[in-house]
Amino acid sequence: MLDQDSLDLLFDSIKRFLQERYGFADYQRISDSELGWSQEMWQEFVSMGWLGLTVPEEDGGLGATAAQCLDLFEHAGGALVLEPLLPTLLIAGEVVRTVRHATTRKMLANGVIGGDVRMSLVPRQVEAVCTCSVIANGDGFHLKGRFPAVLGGANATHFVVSAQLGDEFAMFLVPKANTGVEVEPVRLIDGRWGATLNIDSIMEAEALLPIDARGGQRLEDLVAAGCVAEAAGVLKRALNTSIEYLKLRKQFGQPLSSLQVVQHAMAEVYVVSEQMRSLVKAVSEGLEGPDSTYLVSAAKAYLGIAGYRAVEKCIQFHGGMGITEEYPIGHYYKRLLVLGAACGSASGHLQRMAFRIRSETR
Amino acid sequence: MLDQDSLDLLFDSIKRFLQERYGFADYQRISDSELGWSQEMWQEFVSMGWLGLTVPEEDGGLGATAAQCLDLFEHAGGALVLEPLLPTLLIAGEVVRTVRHATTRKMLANGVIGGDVRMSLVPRQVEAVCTCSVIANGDGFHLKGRFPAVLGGANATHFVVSAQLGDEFAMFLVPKANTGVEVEPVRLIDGRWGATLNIDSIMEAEALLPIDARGGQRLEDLVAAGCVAEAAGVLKRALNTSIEYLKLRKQFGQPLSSLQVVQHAMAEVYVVSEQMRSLVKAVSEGLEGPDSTYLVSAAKAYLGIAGYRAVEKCIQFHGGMGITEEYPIGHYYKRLLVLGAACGSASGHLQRMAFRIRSETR
Amino acid sequence: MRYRYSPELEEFRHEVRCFIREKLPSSLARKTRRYEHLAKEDVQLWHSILAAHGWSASHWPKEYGGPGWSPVERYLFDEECALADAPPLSPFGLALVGPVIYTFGSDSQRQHYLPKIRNGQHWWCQGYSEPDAGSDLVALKTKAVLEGSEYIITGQKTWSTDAHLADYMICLARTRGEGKPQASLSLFIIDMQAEGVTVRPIETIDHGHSVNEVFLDGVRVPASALVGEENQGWTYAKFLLGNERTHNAQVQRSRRDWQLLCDMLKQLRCGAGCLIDEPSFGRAIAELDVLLIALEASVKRVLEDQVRGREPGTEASILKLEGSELQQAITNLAVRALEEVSGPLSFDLITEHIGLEGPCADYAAGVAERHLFRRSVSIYAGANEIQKNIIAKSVLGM
Amino acid sequence: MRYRYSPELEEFRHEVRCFIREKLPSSLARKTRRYEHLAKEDVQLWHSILAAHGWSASHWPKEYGGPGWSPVERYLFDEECALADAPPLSPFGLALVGPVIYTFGSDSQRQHYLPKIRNGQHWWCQGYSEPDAGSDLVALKTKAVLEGSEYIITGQKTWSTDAHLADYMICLARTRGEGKPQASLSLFIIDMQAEGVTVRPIETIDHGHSVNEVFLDGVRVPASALVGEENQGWTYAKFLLGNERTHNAQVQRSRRDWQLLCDMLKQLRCGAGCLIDEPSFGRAIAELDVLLIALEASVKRVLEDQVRGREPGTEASILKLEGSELQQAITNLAVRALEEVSGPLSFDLITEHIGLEGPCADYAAGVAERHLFRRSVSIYAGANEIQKNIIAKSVLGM
Repeated sequence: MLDQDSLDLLFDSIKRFLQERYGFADYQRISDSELGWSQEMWQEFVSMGWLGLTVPEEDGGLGATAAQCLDLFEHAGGALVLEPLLPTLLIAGEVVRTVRHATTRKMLANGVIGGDVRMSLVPRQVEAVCTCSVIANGDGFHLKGRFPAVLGGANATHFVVSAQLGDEFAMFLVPKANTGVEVEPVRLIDGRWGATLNIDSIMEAEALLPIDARGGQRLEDLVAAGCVAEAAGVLKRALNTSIEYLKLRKQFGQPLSSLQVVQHAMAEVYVVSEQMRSLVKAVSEGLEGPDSTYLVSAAKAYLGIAGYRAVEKCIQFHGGMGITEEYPIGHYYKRLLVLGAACGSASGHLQRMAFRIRSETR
Repeated sequence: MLDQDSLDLLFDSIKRFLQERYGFADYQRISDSELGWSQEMWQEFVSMGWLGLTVPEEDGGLGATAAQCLDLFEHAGGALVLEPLLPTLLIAGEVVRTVRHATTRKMLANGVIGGDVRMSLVPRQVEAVCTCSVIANGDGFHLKGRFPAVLGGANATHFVVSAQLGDEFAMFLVPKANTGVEVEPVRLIDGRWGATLNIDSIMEAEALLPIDARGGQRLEDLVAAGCVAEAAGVLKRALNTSIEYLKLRKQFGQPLSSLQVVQHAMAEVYVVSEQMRSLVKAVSEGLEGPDSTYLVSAAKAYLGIAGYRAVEKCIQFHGGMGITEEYPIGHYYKRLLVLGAACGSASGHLQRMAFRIRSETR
Repeated sequence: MRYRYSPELEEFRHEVRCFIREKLPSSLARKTRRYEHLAKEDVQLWHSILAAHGWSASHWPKEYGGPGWSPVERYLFDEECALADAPPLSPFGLALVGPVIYTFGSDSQRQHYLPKIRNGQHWWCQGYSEPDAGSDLVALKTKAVLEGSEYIITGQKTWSTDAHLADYMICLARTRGEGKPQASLSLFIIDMQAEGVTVRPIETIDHGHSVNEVFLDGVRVPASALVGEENQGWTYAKFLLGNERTHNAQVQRSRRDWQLLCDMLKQLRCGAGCLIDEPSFGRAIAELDVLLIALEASVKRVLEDQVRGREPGTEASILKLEGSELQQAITNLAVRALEEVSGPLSFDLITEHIGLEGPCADYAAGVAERHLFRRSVSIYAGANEIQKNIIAKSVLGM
Repeated sequence: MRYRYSPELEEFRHEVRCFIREKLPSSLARKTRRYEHLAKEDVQLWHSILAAHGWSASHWPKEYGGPGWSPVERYLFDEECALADAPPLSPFGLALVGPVIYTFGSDSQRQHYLPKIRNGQHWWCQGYSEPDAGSDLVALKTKAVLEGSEYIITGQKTWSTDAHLADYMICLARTRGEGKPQASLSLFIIDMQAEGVTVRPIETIDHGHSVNEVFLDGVRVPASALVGEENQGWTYAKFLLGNERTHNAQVQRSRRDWQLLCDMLKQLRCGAGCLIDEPSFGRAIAELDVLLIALEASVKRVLEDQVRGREPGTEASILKLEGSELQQAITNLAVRALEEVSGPLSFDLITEHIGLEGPCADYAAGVAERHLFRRSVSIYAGANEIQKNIIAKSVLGM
């Protein structure tokens, strides 16, 4: 496993790279391109070794834990990175680790490291409209289901899907190339491409991953943690952008930043932004602990309870500029909304927490 | 029925009387007295004819509708009147009207007008902890139940109690003097005396009032409307008191009222206070209409959603003074909390509203 | 629940309702629910239907071609339009320019402009805000210089809704270099086809285009384009903004949004039941109704005052504040509901995928745009902070 | 859920927990849960138990008789005290005066005062705020005039918690009439028995008595009562307030309140189930946990910074802000629950009537007092508005 110092060095370089090469103008250019993300940029990420971060060392990766990578997502969120780092980088390591067949594993690991394998996790939360069924089919399985707005769905090469197999939880790695896998790209409001996924496909036996319900939950927790880390980065940048703007912008002869209500509102945004960062730190420390799911739910819920409102304040004090596409603040808001909804909204997480609170010994 | 002009004249005189005779110092003096309300003051109310307001004209009252009297409660709430106007004045008229036995009715009406009969309504909302049962007992009934914190309970002479009699809704007028009626006085946080009521009593046949479930609901609506009207008065005075204070009080050489955050907070309080007054007006106009219960629920819920928070802001900007007993603002807060909880809290009313929304034709 | 009015008013409401039911094309209602930025022809179609019936300029007095309705009748008319998902007419000519012209304009302006505003032939936009003067009109820089019989207007306007569709702009410009701004601004009518007028679209975060920058580069207008007196523009503009603010409560449209959202929650499946059975949503929708009822009650109070001849003062600030926050609160809940059921928002929600049908499916399809664009309602027409300043200063004397 | 610490720290926590379990009288725990204003003897009893074990001055360095704990150990100690409903010790001597004296005081002051603060013999109060100087210490009017070997102190202090119980006051007074206030205030130790000291109780809206006005009428103190240097009082006071602010997050006490509230919701019957099954309460208690977890995470971050030698700066403002709002949010929900079940609040709730038993019944009995008195937590120790000013100015550079 990579030691923390080497990781810190890597993250510093990532931060610098994004600062220099992924400014708001770069983001806008990439977002306006037909593809909606940049394959050149993706190749740069690959060549700098980002994609192999969580792949086990024996498979040629850097063997970092997902928790160690959350810092990267703070930077990526702040830079509004459009390339599909989010699902792959956090879950690829765990998925590769479970693959039994050596050749498959090697191919998968190399694919991830080289940027050609991109994974997307279909979260279980969206139960209301997902009807996923699976039955044994000879040696393999017949999987059927539809899933709306899957994060990273449009540019994924593999989908990690959970389903109920008889009484058992089961998790499948479904290659996009499989017959009967239909991907309907959906552009999310933050400019990233998700997909509505339609699966009606026969799969080989080895598509079934040896991952139990807890392991499945863990994968979801990891992606949710990534969303929370990105959100912390977004909040910080939204705050900084707003402060800069408010110091420049004058009304009635005074910079807006000199108005007390503006100052107090920004102080409130600062508090939310700092608390979000504290939560990311807590999540990163607790991700291997017994309460990780609850902790991730709390962080995700905080994003919905306090995070949205914070950026709404930033927009408000931008005045008309706040709702224009040419200013960054609206883009931070849209990114935050997507991050808040991916892997379970605040409502859903609060409900899960309430359930757990209720069921604890009275 | 009294015409509106005469009523307006009466309400003007009430307003003036309270301004002159029921200032904050008077309130404090009465509140600190052993009884907690002033019998002398009560006699003045009686002699000015307030208590007969809703008693039918044929019974010697003024025959005003409860809706017409809401203005009075705005004034009484603003003055923090401690005497038990609230339940009696609004429901006495309706109750008297239903009494069949002529002598009883005459005694009751005269008692109300003369201030010797004071009624208290036991609301059905507090279902969780009220267990009220009634069975026929010869010609009469055997009523059993316990009810916590009944508004005006300690100084009432009669209790209006609803119960399930077999499959039917039933409403009883229970004299305090009945054997088996136990009144445990409870001083509410606003200084008024409520009571925990324990009833295990055999009642005569005529204790059963000819009031059906709708009529019972209506009585509760009336008392709730009175609470809302009082609350509007409280909010208005809380705002005015705060503005006065903030204009006088200096910090860093400036009156607090010159700070923008203080101004905005008070503007928000003003909005709530005005909206509350609009709601009282709407309730008063809608009290005879088909949606009266829903409307009263909305007004009561608004009090909990927005009213509490508004006075909390007033306290906050009073600084330390806000939490002292010698300043009025804390008293307005306590009064508001009691009004918010009496006849159903915001939570309960929202739940009722949600139920109705859900059940409306889809 | 809804408020009951007198039998005469309920009769009036019924008449309006029947008219709309008969005349409003369902395709227009559908687009309105979807929150599409409607094409000019769409709006004009509905405008001409109303105009043919004498109902387009619903709040104008009879002498200028309005129906001569009372404030309550106007309110009920607007409510019926909202409940039927009729597209809102372009407000600038009808609600802002018309009243200014019939109140302060010349006879020839009245004769020339009012009929064409009324029948929808002319579209208008407003030219108040400038890049450095948003809520702060005093800092306006656009200049109008009299040269012979013409004014030459130079400057830059922004946030001009519908400028790309408009025939005329009502433009606030500086006619005196010094002195109090309150006595140095004038109001002009500018033909959008005039030389020197350039419109640059501003894309908003909902990917829509409704607002614009307008560059005025030495635009020449005849002296007759001046509205009212020179240097009195500030007074007129305040008059306009006052009108705008009452209108901006948008309480009837919010009531309709609430209904559609309610239906959406009743259709969206969640576990065994649907979202509205999930009590956190049940409570939330009830809470929105509480706020709506309170706002409706406040609007009604203002209307009754108007009937008694009292023009709304600071109440308008209350309505603008609460009205805009309510609009945002409604879309917040709609977003929460969609997030719960279908995950991250997109601009191309396929409503069948989440089991929606009927009017609320149209509503759901436009929730993302609506939510994002609605961030503007607390900003435009005097930001909410400005409204609070007004209340604190002019009502509370702070 | 709770955070996990290293095995050594969990071992430490265990030791503290066992100690408290063994030594804390249950009657004291009960009174603490009920939010009674504890009698001085009650607090002193617990103080002396801790002192006998060397744990009373939990954050003092070893050389002055503290246990020499790390910031995280102190945090865990406080947490265990809170979770066991141990009465909070009077903070003025321990948390404020002690550190000032061992940091800025003379040797003889250290020798004289520190041991008696530590063992609970001396109680202290603070004399900072004045009727016209609350959050604004710069406007202080109390004067100290040197006359021979004595200072004569005259003025009026207010909001002095425990002044009616205290042996000494740490008092901020003006020693220089002109010049910047930052260089004209000094810090004095006043014997509360001295002639000229009058304490007037201030009753608070919970009908409690903990704060006081203190009149200082020509009180004579020896020159040795001056702490540190003359005219440096402002620096020392800021140091004290900094300490106070970290402490004021009160996150461990809030965690305990949350637990008790949770139990209360599990016991209070509502329809067929109990309140916590009513999803609006379920959601609300989960939401409070979210805010608690966020605050705990922020406190932990500060603690870890402290371990690395970074003293908390503006983070303290975050903790104070969020901590105080959370305390209020918790009692808000408790009030909502009691309102739902038993109607209007009284100060004498009979908890058996609503079916409560055990620790949470004690908690419920004190909810009215707690809720009302808690209005003060966003006011004292630098009102929340002041904290926001600090953040805006010193962090955000606005």
